[in-house]
Amino acid sequence: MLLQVNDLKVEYHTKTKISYAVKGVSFSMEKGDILGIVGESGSGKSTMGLALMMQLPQTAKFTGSVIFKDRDLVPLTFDELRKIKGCEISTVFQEPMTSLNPLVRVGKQVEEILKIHDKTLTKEVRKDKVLRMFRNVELQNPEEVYRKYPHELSGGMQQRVMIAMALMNHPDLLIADEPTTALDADVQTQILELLKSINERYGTSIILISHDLRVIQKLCRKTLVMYQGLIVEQGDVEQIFEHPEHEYTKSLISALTKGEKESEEYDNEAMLQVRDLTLFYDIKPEKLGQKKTRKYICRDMNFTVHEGEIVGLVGPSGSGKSSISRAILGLHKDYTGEILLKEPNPQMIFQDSASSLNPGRKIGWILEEPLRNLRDEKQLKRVRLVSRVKELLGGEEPPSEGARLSRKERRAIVRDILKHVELPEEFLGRYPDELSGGQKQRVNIALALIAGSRFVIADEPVSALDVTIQGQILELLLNLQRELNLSMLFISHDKAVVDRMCDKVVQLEPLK
Amino acid sequence: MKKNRNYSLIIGLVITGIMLALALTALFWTPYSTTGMSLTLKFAPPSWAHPFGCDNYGRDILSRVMQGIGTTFLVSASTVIFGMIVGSVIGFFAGYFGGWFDEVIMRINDVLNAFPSILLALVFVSFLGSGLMNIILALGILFIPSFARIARSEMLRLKGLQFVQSARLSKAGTCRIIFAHIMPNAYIGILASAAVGFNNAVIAEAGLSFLGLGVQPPNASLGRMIDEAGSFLMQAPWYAIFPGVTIIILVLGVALISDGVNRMD
Amino acid sequence: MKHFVTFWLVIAIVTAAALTVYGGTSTDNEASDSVVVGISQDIDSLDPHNADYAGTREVLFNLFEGLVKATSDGNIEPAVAQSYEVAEDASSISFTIREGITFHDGTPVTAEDIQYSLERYAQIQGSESAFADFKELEIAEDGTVTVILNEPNTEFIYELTCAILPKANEENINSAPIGTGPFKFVSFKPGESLVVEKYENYWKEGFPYLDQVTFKVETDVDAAINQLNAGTLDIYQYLTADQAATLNDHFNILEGSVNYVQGMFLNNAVKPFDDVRVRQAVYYAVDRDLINEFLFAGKSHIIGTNMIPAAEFYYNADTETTYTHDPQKAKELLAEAGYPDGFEFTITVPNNYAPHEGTAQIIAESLAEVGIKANINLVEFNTWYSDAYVDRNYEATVVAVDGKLAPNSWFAKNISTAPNNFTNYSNPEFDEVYEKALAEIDLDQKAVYYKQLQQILADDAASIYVQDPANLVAVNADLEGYVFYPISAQDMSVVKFID
Amino acid sequence: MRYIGKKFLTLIIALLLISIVVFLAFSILPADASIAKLGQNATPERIAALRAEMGLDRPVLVQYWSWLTGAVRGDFGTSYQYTGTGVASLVGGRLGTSAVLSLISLVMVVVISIPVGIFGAKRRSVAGRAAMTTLVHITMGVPSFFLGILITYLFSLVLKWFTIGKYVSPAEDLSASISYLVFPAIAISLPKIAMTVKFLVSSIRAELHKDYVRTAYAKGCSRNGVFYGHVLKNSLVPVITFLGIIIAEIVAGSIVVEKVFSVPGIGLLLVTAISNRDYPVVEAVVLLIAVVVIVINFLVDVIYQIIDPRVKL
Repeated sequence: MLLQVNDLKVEYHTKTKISYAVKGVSFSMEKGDILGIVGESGSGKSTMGLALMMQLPQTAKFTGSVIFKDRDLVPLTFDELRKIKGCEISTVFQEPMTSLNPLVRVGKQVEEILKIHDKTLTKEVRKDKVLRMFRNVELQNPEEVYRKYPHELSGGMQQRVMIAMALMNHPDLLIADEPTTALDADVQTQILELLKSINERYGTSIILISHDLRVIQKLCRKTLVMYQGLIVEQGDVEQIFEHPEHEYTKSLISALTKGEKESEEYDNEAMLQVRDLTLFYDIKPEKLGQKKTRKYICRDMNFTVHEGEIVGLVGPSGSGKSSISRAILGLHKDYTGEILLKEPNPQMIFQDSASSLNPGRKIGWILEEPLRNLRDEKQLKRVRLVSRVKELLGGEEPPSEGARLSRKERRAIVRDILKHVELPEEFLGRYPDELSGGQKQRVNIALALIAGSRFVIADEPVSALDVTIQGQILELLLNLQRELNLSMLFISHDKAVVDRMCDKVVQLEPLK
Repeated sequence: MKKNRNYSLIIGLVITGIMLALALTALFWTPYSTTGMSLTLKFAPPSWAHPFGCDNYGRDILSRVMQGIGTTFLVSASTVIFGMIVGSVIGFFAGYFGGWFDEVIMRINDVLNAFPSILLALVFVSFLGSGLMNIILALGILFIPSFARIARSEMLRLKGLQFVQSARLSKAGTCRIIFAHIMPNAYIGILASAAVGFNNAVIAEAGLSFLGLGVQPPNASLGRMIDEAGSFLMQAPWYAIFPGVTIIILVLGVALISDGVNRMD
Repeated sequence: MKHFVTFWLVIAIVTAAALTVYGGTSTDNEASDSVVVGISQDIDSLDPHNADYAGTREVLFNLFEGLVKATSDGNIEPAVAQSYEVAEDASSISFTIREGITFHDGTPVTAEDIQYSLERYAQIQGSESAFADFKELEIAEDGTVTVILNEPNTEFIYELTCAILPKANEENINSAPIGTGPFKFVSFKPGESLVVEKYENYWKEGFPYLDQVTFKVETDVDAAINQLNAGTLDIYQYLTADQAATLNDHFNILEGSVNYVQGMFLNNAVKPFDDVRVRQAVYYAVDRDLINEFLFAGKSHIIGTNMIPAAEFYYNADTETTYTHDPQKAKELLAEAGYPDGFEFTITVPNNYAPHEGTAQIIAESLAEVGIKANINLVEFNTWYSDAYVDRNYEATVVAVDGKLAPNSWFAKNISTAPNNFTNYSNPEFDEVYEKALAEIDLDQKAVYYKQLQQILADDAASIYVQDPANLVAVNADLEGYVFYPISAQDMSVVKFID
Repeated sequence: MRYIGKKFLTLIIALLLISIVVFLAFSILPADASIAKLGQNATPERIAALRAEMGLDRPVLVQYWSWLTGAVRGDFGTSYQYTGTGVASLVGGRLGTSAVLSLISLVMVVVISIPVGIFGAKRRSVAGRAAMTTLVHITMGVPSFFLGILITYLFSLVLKWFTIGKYVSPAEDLSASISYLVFPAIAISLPKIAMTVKFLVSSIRAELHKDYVRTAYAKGCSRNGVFYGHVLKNSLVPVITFLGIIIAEIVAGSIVVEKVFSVPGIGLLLVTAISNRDYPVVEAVVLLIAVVVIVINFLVDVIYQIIDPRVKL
């Protein structure tokens, strides 16, 4: 028995309140096992990781026992724990970019873990050990990587260095807290392959913490499912996937396997036509007189979006998806080729809901903003028509004919759009940071539709959200699209989401 | 779990409150007339009748210090406000538009920063004359670069965020974007540096008065009092100490407030 | 990380070492008798003909001498000249050159040197100055020289105190000056110090006593006081009573006077000061004794007119009591002049001499008692000079006016047509008496006229003449013989160590 | 080094701007140097003669151009006030003093604020921290000239550790000069030390929350190992840029403090030169200070680039 945890409780005491992160958890793990811990944010999985490493912040109080190699870690002092950390238990964190000291060369940082635990080794021996471990984690030309600084490496390479560092003293247990979340899809699979081979080659038992069931499915044999600080289900991965018992696990699994959308053929009028579009940007010359260097983003793009159609734009990061959408919206001017768009006022639903809403303003004010700036005739008429303002105002006064919407009208339209995105009216008085990720994305959608635009670009609308909430938002988007006959350009790096949403898919390759 | 009240803010508010109260009462009442001279009281040491003692003209130092706080408050506050408003507007537009406009503004900023502030004030005051308004103008101009730099960096930070792009999509004009969208998020940073600016203004005004260019006699300024007291250190050390300590307390109060405010959000 | 720690350890040791090495005050062991005199104003030039600051003239008095030289009691004595004789019609003065007198470089003083010096001085001073009457110098075979004037001027002898320089030393006047004075030039650091040493064969037997004198520039009085206490300065002028009181007991405080007329000068062309009753009312309201007490602990000489008491022969002492501090009479005069509840005006004060500001504040305080509100506008000397003195746009100003040996210099500014009549004072009777005084040969009658002029100024209350400020000089107790002069001069040749 | 070229260009532009600003200020000033020189007994005729001699009667631009061409050749003309003395020699003489004074102040700021900052950051107890912040806030608020007066009173008049006014220039006797300048240096640097300590403490606190600290602990590092091995170097990086700003303030501080300790430095020369409208001296001193401050900021950038590999010039 490698690890035995019984009745672990963790509470965080902050100035204002006490929060219970882990409310009594027990499980055990055999040597050589790969155990998964899956759960959404706030389920307590990260706190579990920190607790196992005995690296909880000062504000945390914890009870229960963690028996590692038949020795309870809870009562150990800081110095006793130091002997175990990095030697018998090691960790790999989620953000490789920030987990390394930016001012020290990578090789030296990895060497430090050796120096701490074994003072007898000479410099050459240590360096040789590090280079051999770099090769084990499949890092090309380890000699060069040794001398590099963290910011000179790619995300994947940094994570490999972190793994190499963790394995230097051949620990018995490796705790990996969301090791692949911050990486690209293809790099993710490589890292998971690496962890699997390490487990087989060295017999290192691994605990993998992740919010993504697919990652757990790829690597772990057993898993725990955590929800609000408790283990709601545990057992073999296949067995849990076939027939989950707990309600929450069911919803997690169902969110994954949503079916494909039966794509209809659209041959009606084209809303957006993109003809051999070449995007580039010029780099300002350093010295006077030097020629401007031009960097290309994409070449000769051709696609059309018909009215009422959802077209998917898929490709790895850096393939120019966002630049294309900014060009269509008129925010990026450096391109050749043609962009024909019928809708004069295209809108966008942003990915990072945290910064897409003005933190200094209330939701009500944010939603009213597009209406305040509405000037042009045609659109005004359409907005009044589409939102059936007359009957919303209770039918007594006719909609004002003036060049701008009156305050009462604006209020009515905002209340109406809130109903569409299923948000309660009292949210108008709140600030963005008082809302959850999903609620903020609903406000973003409302913001895009309120001005009556019939063409919307959705740039990775759900990738920052938890799985269950992703489903709800995608559902909402589909309904609104059908109801308002919107034409949409849907950008994502996640094939499953695109298949579910789009009628037609445009595949993008990064320029060599 | 004791409620960890924000001590800096409370103490800071108390001190600054007392100082403000003293300055305001000085407008219409002081224990003795601030310019009343009396031969017998020349260099009178601190006593119950004159807690801060008397100066070389037998004038009550406590009354003059109270009036001095008023002058220093008036000068420093208006200097900071002037610098903040002008500096922020320049900083916002430089940050928002970027390009050569930003380059020029930043170059001027570097130049003004390269100058020791007292030196510029000396040049301004010597040709503007050393009246109260001129001091405020001269010092105000010195505070523009620091506020401009802060406003510009706030603008650069906020300009990149997506809510600015979505504001552009909703057809908001440039000025509307700057003042209606970006401004509400930027003023916190600017206000925090206003407190630091206030302290620098207090010390700069005192420095100017010390060099004989500050506020006009007979109304008292703390810096001038210290300058005059410098020659009587042996007979009347209290003449220099009380105004000096007052400046320190005044600055301490505002500094604690700014420290408290930063710790709050 | 190791190298980081050692880096600032080393620096800490260096600073600590510097701190411990402070050592006590190493008394500089002068071999010979050497004295350090603090001067409150920069020496702006070593050229005696070009020296414009009073502070510079005080110092150069020790290096250069004219045909005649001022004495401490305000008279004239021959210097480069052995003797002199003023012609009957006062249109020329003849001099015999002193036997064996030499310049500092040992070369004898020749008639050509005298001619060169007087012509150079006349050219620099220009046609407007008091030296304009100099026409030319006649050289006779027997070595005597005669100064020919353009028109008779009984007081031109006073102008001939201008320095006599060697013709050969023209180009290094500013770097290595040569004169006939008791001390000769050693070194000069602008804005810092001028060092001079004893000239062995100075024509006056037994003088000077001291071997070396260092004139150290110390514009800040507070710093000077600290240096006096610390022993780095031996002599320092222009102390106020409060400042003098802070000195330790190793100093004698000699009481002389600055020989300036200090007061509040009124712009007679500006309302309400164009009305003599208002000026008189202000004179009654001002308490001159209070000013004297506060600033100079009563040591200044209170005056009532534009003349200094040091010029005893011409000074009219009655003017001191023309006005007494009488607020009641002041109010009556104000009511009579149409200002029953007073008026408001601004006093412009240059900030180059502390007592000016003090006087202004005390006057403002005492005027407040009779309902007159006086604001004070402290300005830099240059701004005062161009705004107040040249352009005359001011209401009142507290400043000090100096004069030369020649008595007429004290009254020239009040002649209605004078270019530098910055108070716009004009009184035909005054102009008339002034002309008579200037032309009068007989000294006693000249004195009667000058005293009459002083009474007119007092009665007219042309300005509020307050005092000839006390000049408290701190002198090292080991020294004796320091003497005051009515003009800007610090004669170090008469000072010696008490042995 | 493309960066050096670009920075040098901005240096030249900045200097030109400064010289124009100062020149304009002086051409507007009411009284000019000739009046300042002649004092009370100047006659209009003599003023005109002196103005011609000084070249003040030439049109403004011509004056500026002749001064500029002279300055480029290192000849800053002669001082109006001290006739016959070259500005270069006048300013040169005083430069040594101010340079040593500013240098000592800077060394003091660096040597004292870093250990105190570390000591402050490591204080765990709330009382310890509160004491630190209050002490820092108080010292930050002390005006340099007031501190100067206190130091003079305490150390010179009472304790007699140094004799005020007995200043020896560094050329003659460096150690005596330094032991005198230490006291004005304290007056200048004490408030700056407080500011640097506060900045360093907040910088260290910020670094402690960073991810690489968590990794270091996970590696089994000791508390000191983490602090001195990782956190300190990272937290010192922003302090260097902060010191760049402090330098301009140190030079400013020295102007006021030189008056209190009667140190014949650049600051004192400048204050008198401005009131005497001694334009060439003011222009030379102002340019000198600007050059020194800009060059130091440039050095700070270079040091920044050496310490922090992420910054590419």
